[in-house]
Amino acid sequence: MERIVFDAAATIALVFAALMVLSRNPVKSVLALVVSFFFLAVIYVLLFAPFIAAIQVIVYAGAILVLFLFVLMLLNIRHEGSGKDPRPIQRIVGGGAILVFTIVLVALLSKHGTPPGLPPASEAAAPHIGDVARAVYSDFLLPFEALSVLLLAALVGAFVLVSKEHRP
Amino acid sequence: MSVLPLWLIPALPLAGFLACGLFGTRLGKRFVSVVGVGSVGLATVAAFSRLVPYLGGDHAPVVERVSSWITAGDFRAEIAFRLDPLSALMLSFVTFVGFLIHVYSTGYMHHDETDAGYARFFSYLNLFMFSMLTLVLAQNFLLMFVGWEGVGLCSYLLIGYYYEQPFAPAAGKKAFVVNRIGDWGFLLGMFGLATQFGTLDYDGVFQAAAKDPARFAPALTLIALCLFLGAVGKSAQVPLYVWLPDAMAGPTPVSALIHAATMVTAGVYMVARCNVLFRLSPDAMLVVAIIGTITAVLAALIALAQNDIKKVLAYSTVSQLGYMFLACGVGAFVAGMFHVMTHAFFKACLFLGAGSVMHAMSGELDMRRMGGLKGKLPTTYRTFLVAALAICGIPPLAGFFSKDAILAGAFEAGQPVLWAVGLFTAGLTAFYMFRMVARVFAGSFRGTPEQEHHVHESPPSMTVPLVVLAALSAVGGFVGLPAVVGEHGNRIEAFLSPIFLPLAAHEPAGHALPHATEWLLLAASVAVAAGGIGLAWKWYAKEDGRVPDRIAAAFPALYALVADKFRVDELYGALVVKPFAWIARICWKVIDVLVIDGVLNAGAFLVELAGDLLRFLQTGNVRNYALTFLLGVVALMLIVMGGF
Amino acid sequence: MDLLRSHLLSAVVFLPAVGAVLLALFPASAAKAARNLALAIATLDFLVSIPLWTRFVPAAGFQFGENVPWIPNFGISYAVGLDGLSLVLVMLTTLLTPVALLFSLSHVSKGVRGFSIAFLLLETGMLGSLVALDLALFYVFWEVMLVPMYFIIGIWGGTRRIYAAMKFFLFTMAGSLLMFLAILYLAVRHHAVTGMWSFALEDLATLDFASGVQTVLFLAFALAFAIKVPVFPLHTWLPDAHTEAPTAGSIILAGVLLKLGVYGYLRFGLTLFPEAALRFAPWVGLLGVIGVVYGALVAFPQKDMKRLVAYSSVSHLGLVVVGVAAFTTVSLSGSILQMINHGLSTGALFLLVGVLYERRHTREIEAYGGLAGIVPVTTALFLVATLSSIGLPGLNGFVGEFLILLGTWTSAHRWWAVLAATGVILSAVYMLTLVQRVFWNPVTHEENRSLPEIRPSELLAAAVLVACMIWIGVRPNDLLSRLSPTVEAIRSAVLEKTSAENRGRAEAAP
Amino acid sequence: MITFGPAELAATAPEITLATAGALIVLLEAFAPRTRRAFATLSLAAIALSLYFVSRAPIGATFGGRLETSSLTSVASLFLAATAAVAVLVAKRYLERAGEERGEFYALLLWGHLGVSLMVRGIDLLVIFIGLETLSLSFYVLAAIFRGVHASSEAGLKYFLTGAFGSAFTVYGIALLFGRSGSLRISALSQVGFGGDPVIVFALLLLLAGFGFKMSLAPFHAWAPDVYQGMPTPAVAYLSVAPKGASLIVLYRVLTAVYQGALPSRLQTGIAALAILSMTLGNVVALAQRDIKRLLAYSGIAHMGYITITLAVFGRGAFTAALVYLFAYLVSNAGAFACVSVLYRDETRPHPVGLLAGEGRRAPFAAGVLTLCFFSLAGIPATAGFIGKFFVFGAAIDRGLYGLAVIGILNSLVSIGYYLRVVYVLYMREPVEAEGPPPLGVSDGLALALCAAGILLLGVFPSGLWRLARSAAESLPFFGP
Amino acid sequence: MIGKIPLADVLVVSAALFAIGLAGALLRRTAIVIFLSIELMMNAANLALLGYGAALGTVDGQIAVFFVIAIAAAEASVGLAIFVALFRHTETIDVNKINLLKW
Repeated sequence: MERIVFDAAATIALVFAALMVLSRNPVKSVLALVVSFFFLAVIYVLLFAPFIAAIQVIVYAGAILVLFLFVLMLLNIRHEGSGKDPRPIQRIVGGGAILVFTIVLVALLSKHGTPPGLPPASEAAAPHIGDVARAVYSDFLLPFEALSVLLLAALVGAFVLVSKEHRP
Repeated sequence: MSVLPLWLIPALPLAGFLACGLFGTRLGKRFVSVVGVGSVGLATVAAFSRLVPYLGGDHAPVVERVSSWITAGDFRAEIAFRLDPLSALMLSFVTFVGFLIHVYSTGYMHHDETDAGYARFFSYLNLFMFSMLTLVLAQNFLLMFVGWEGVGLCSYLLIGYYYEQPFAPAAGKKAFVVNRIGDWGFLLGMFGLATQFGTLDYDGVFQAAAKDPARFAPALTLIALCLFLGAVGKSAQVPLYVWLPDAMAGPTPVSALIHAATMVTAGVYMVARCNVLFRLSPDAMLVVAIIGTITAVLAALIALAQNDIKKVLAYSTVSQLGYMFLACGVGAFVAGMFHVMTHAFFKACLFLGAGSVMHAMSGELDMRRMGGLKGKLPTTYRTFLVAALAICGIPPLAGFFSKDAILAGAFEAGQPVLWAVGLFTAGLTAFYMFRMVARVFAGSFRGTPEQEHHVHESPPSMTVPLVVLAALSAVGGFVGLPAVVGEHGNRIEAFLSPIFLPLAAHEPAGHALPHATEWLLLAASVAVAAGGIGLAWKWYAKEDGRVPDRIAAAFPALYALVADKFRVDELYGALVVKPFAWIARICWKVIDVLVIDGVLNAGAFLVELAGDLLRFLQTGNVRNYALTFLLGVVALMLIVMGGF
Repeated sequence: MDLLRSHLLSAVVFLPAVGAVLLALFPASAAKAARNLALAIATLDFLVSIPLWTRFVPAAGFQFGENVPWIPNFGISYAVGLDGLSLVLVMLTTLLTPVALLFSLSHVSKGVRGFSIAFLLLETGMLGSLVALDLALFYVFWEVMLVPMYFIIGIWGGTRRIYAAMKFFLFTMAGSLLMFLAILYLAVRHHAVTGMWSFALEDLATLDFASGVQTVLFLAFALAFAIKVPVFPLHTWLPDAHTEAPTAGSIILAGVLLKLGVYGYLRFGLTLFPEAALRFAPWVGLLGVIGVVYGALVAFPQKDMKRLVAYSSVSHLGLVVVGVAAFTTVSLSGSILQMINHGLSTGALFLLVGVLYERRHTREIEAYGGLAGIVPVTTALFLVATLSSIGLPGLNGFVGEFLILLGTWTSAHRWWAVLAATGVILSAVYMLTLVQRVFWNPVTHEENRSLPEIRPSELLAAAVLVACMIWIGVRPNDLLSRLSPTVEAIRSAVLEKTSAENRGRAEAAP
Repeated sequence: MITFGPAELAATAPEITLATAGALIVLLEAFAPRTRRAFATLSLAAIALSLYFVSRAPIGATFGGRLETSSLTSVASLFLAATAAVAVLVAKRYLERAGEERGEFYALLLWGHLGVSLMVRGIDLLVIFIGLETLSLSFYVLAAIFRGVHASSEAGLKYFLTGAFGSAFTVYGIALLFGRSGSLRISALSQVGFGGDPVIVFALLLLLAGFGFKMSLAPFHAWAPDVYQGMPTPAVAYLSVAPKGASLIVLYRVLTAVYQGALPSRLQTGIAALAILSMTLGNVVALAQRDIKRLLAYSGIAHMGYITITLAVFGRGAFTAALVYLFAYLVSNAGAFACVSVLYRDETRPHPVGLLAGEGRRAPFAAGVLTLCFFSLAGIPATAGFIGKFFVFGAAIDRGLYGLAVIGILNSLVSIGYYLRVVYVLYMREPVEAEGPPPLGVSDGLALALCAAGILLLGVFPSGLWRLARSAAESLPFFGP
Repeated sequence: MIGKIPLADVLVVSAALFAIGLAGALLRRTAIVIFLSIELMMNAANLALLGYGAALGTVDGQIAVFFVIAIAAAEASVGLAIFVALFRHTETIDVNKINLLKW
C-alpha cells in the first residue's frame, strides 16, 4: 500500500513538475507546481514527517505559491514571450549538461546513496512532532535564532524594495 | 743637474692643449700663439735636452716609469716612457718638424680664422703633439695605443676642422673609421701578445721572443699580421689607404704635419718597433713587402692623373709610405726608418709649400688654374723645387739616399720583382712631382685676374720653416751614406743597430752586395728619376701638357679610371658601406620592429583579443550564467568523479 | 657616531626614501623648494656615500654589513653588505642621481614634487638592490624600482611615453616574476634540506641541485637579468623606454638600471647556480656578441638621437655580457668597470641630448647640424662623451673595453673577442655619424643659429661626468684595486663549486 | 538539553550586537529619521563592539557543537569587521551624495555581516547555510536598493536568481552530506572512509560550486561583474571581500573534516582546474573591461583563482597563506572599491575608467590610494598584495605544484596590464570631466588612509599577520605541517 | 528502507525533481518561472533530507527541511520584491530582455 502510494505520488509530483517547466503560461506553471508540491507532501507523510507535510501544504503550496500567483497577476504576465529563443545554444548545451548531470546523479544516488548497513526504519521509531518542537528550541536553538534575523532581513528588505513612497 | 723626465715631453703639449682648449677662445689669438707654439717649442727643447746627451752616450735604452695604469688579474700595464735609438730618431724629427709646422701655422691660420677657430686649431695641434709623442715614447704597446688612437682622434678633428663645409666632416669620419679598422687589428695583435708573453711591455715581449723564437714563432705570424693591419690603417696602405687623400680636406699645415711627416709614419715606426716579431715570421714580412709595393705603385699611378695639388701630394705620401713598408718587408728596417725621416723633411716641405701656394692663390687647389708662379713666389718655388728633387731621388739630396737604401735592400733580400716595381715607381714619382712643379711654377698664369692680382709671397712665419725644411731635405740624407760611398758613412744604421739586432737562429748574417752591383743600382735609380723629371718637364713645362692630353684622349676609359683613383672608393661603397647600411636597416626594421616587437605585440594583442572575445561570454543573460554554473559543476564532476 | 658608522649603508640606502616622504609632506605648490630639497637630499646622499668609498678595504667579503631579522618565520632578514662590485655601482648611483636631478632642475615644470619623489624612491630602490644580500629583500627592491620609473616615463616622458612605460614595466616584470618563483623554490629547498627557512644568499648558495633543476632555476634568474641588461633579443623595451623617458630618467635608466641586470647575474646567478652558469656561458656569450654587433648595426640608421644612444647601450652592454660570460679575472674586472664607464658616458650622452632637446624640443637628428660653431661647449662635452663611449684610450671606456676583450681572448672563446672587438669599429661609425650630423656639417635649420649655450647647472652636471671619465681613464686602478678581491672571490667561489669539466672550459686559456 | 546560558550569550554576543544594532537602526529610521546622520557611527560602533565581544568570547564550541570560537574565528572576525568598517565608512558620504541615505542600508549591511560571521563561526552545515542565506538576502536587497536606477534593480535580479540557483546546489550538497554522516555537524564528516565515498565527494563538489559561487570563482563567477556594476559601491566593497573569505574558510572547514592530510589527487586536479580557469579568465577578460567596477569584479575573480591555489595545495601552510592572502586582498580590494566610491561623482551612472582621467592631480590622495591598491593587487613588492602572493606561491612550491605557481605568476603578469592602464588614466591623461571628484569626507579619508596604511604595513611588516594566520590555521584539524 | 519504501527510490525521485528544476531554471525565460524551478530544486533537497532523516531515524532531517522552507519563504518575498522593482523599469521579467549589464 505504502509502496503504491509512494509510486503514484512520486509519479504525479514528477509529472506536474515537468508540466511546470513545460508550460508556456506562468500561471499554469505555478498551478502545476502547487499540485507537485501537494503530492510531495504526500510523500513526506510516508517518510514519517507529517508536520513537514503540513507545512509544505500550508506554507509552501498555500502561501508562497499564492504569493507567486499574486505577483504574476499584479505584473500581468500571461505568457512567456513567444517566438524562438534567440540563443538556441542555451537549450542544446543546457540540455546536454542536464542530461549528463542527471544520469550521474541518479546513478550515484541509486547505487551509493544509501548508507551501508542501515537498519530499516519504522514509523514507531521515528521522531514525533514533539521531538521536532523540542529540538528546534534546544538542539537547534542557534539556527532558529539565526533564522529570525534572516526573516527580519527579508522582511525589511522586501519592504525597502517595494514600499511606494520614497521618503526624503 | 738632473735631466728632465721623459714624461715632460708629451706633458707640455698636453698642457698647451688644455690651456688653448679651455681658455683659448676667451684669451685671444696672441695667447693661443704663445701657448700653442710655446708648449711645443718647450717640448722640443726638452726633447733635445734628452737627445743630445743620449746621442753622445752608449745608446742603451732608458726606461722611465711614471706610475701603474691598469692592473687586473695577471694583466699589468704601466705608464712608462722609453728612450732608445728608434724613439730618439722619431722624437727628434717629430718635435722639430712639429715645432716648425706650429710656427708655420701661426702665419697660415692667422687671417681666416676667428678666435675660437684659432684656439681650436692650436689645441688640436697640441693634442696631436701630445699623442704623437706618447706614441713614440711609450714603453709598452698599450700606452703606444693611447698615442696611436690619440693621433687618430686629432687627425679626425683636424680633417673636420672646417666643420661647416659639406665634405670635411665626412672625410674626418672616414679617416677615423678606417683607422679604427686597423686599430681592430692592433687590438687583436695586442691580445695575442698579452696572451703569448703575459705582458705588453716592449722589453718583456721582444726579449722573450728573441730568446726563444721557436716557442713563439708559430703564433707570431698571426699576431704580426694583426699588428700590421693596424699599421696599414694608420699608414694608409692598400687596402685602407682611401682615407688619406680625403684627409686633405683639413688645413694644409695639418696635412703636412699629420698626413705626411709624422702620424702616417707611425705604422712604419710600429713595424720597426716590432721588427723582432716580424722577422720571426717570414710570411708576415712578405705580406708587408708586397702590400708596401702595391701601395707604392698604385698610389703613384693615381697621382699621375690628379689635378688637385694636395691630392697629388697625398697620393705621393701614400706611395712613399708604401716604400717604407717595402723596406720593412724586405728586412731593411733601417732604410725604412731612414726614409721615414727624410720623407718627413721633404714631404712636410712640399705640403707647406703647397700651403704657401694656396695661401697666395686664395685657397685655390687646382693646378690647371696655376702656372708661372716661379717669379711671384720665389722662396716657395726654390724650397719646393729642392724638396721635389729630394723626393725624386736626385743625389745628393736626402731622398736619394733613403730611397736607394730601400731599393738596395729589396734587391739584397732577393726580391728582384719588388725592386723592379720600386724602381718603376721611382720613375713615376719623378714624373708626377715634376708634372706638378711644371704646372704650378712654370709656364704662364692660368687662373683668374683677381687671383693673379692677389698672389703674394707668404710671411716669414711661413717661409722660414720652408727654408729650414728644404735645407734638411737637402742635407738630411748624409746621415745614411751607402756603403759604397763611405765605409762609416751610414751613421743611422750604426745608431739604430741595437734595435735591429740579428736574431741568432733565424737570420743568416746579411751578406752585403758587391760594390759593383750597388753602383749599378744607384745609377739605375738616378737614371730613372732623371728620366721621369725630364719627361715631365718636357711635356708639361715645354709643351703645356699636349702630349698627355692626347694620350688621355686616346685611352679615355683608362684615363678616367686612373683619374678616378681606380674607383676604389666606389668599390668600397658598393661592397662595404651600402651593404652595411642595408643590413643595419634590415636589423632595425625587420628583426627589431617586425620580428621581435612583432612577436611580443602579437602576444599582447592575442591576450587582449582573447579578453575582447571572452568578455562576450558575459552575455548579460542570467540563464547563461546558470548554464556556465552547471557546466562548471558537470566539468568538476567529470574531472573528480571519474575515479569513483 | 658609532651608530652611524655601523648603519652607514642603511643610511645611504634609505636617505632618499626619507627625503621622498619629506617631499610628500611638502605642499604641492612649492615646486621650486621641492626641487631644491630633492637635489639637496640626493647630493647629501652622495656625500654620505663617500665614506663607503674611502673606508672600503679592498678585500674579499662584505663590508658595512647589517643583518636584522625581518620576517623571521621565513628566515627573511634585512641583510645588506657591500663588496667591491656593489661599491662601485652604489657610488655610480649616488653620483648619477644628483647629476640627473641637477639637470632636471630647470627642465621639469609639471608635477615637480611628484617627479622628485619618484626619483628619490627610485634611488632607494636601486641602492637597495645593490646591497641586499637576502634574496627576498633583493627582490623587493628590485621590483620597487619599476614603479617610480613607470611614472617617470609615463608622466614626464615624450610623445609615445605610455607605450614605452607599459612596455618597460611588463617586459621587466615578465622576467622578474619567474625569478620570484625560483627564489621561492630555493627557500623551499633550503627548508626541505636543512629544516630552516632562509633567503640569505650565503645560505642558499650552499644548496646543491640536480643539473636539470639547476638549469631551470638558472634560466629563471637569467631571464630576469637578461631582460634588464638587456641581452639580444630581449632588448626591444630599451629603445622605447630610453627614448621616451625624460632626460633624467634616461640617465638613470641607462646609467644604473641596466647595470642591475649584470649585477644580479654576477651576484646571484653565478653564486647560486655556478654549474649551470658555466654550462650556459657559451650561449650567454654568444648573445652578448650578437648584442655588440646587432646593437651597433641598429644604432646606425636611427633618426632619433636618444634612440641611437639607446641602441648603443645594447651594444655596450653586450660587451659587458661577453666579459661576464668569458669569466676570466681580467674580463670580469673589465665588465664591472665597463658598467661604470657606460653609466658615465651614456649618462652624459643622454644628458647632452637632453640639453639640445630642451632647447629645440625635437630629438630628430635631421633637425640639427652645424651646432659646433653655435654651442661649442656643448659640442666639446658631447665629443668627450662620444669618445668615452667609443673607447678612446685615455678615457674610461677604453680601459673597460680593453680588459673585457683581453680577458675574453684569453678565455676559451677567443672568437668572441675577435667579433666583439668589431664593436670598436662599429661604435665609431654610428657615434661619429651622429656627431657629424648634429654638430658638424653646414647649418641647415636657421632656428638653430640662435640655440642658447648650455646653462651653468647643466654644465656642472655634465662636467662632473666628464671629470669622472678622465679620472677613470687615467687612474682605473682606483676602481680596479677595489674590485679585484671581489672578482677573485666570485671566480674562485664558482670554480670551487663546479665540476672539473666545466672548470676546464673556464680555465682553458693559459 | 541545550539552553541559552551565559556561555551561549557570550558566544553569540557579537551576532546579537549586530542584529540588535540593525534592528535599532531600522526602528530609528522609521520613528526618528533625524538620527540618520548617526547611523554610520552607530554601525561602526556595533561592528567594533561585536569585534570586542569576539575577543571576549570563550574559546570552544557552543550550542551543542554548532558554533565555534577559536583563533580561526577570531582572525576571521577581524577580517570581516575590517571589511565592514571600510564599507560603512565610505557608505556615509556615498549615500548622502546619492540621496539614498537610509537606515535600511546600514541595517542590511549589518545583518549581512552577521550572516557572514555565522558562516565562519558555524561548525554546523545548517548554521552555515542560514548564515549564507542571511548574507544573500541582505545583499540581494542591497544590490537593488537604488530602486530608481535600472542597473541596480537588474543587479538585484541577477544576483537573486543566480544566488538562489547556487543555494539550491548548496542545500542539495548539505542534504547529501547529512544523509551520509547522519548529522549536520561538520565534525561528523571525519569518519573513516568518507574520503573515498562517491556521494560524499559529489556533495563536496556541490558545496564547492555553491561556495565557489559566493567567492565568484570561475566558472561560478558570472554574476559578479553585473552585480558589482549595478550595486552601490560601498556594498560591493563588502560583498567583494567578506563573503569570499568566509566561503573559503567554510570550504577549508569541510574539506579538512573529510581530508585531514591531503586531498585525493583527482579532487586536487579539479580544484586546481578551477584555480587556473579563474585566474586566467578573470585576468584576460579584465583586460577588456572599460568599467572600473566590472574590471575590479574580474580582478576579484582572478584573485579568487590565486587563493584557490592554496585550496588545491591544501594543508596548514596553505591555509595560513590563504588567510594572509585574504587580508592582503581585503586592504587592496576593499580599498580599491572605497576609492572608486570616492572618485566618481555620479553614483547611479556607470563608472567607465575613462572618467578617472587626470584625477591623479585633482584628487591626489584618493588617486594615490587607488594606485597603491592596484599595485598591491598586482603584487608589486612592499605592498600587502606581494606578501599574499609570496605566501600563496610559496605554499604551492612547497608542495611541489610548480605548474600552478607558474600559471599563477604568468597570470599576474597579464593582470599588470589592466591595473597599469587605470594608473595610466589617473596620471597620464588630461581630465575629461569638467568637475573633479567630490570633496573627500572625513570618513572617506579615514577609510582610504586605513587601507593604504594596511597595504604598506602588511607589505613591509607581514610577520605579525603571518603569526596570526598561523595560529588561526592551527584551529583546523590538519595533519602534517 | 523507510517503512516499505527503499531509500534509494526516494533519492532517485529527489534527483529527478532536482533535474527537472534544473531544466526549468536553465530553459525558461520568465524570471518567476525560473525562480519556481529553483524552488523545485530546493524541494528536491528537502525530499532527500527527509528521506535520509527518516532512514536514519533522526529529527535533524525534518528540522533542516523546516528551516529550508522558512528560508525559501524569505527568498520568495525578497525575490518577488525584486521582480516588482525591476518590472517598474523594464515592463518585463523575461530574462532574455534583461541585459543592461553585460560584457
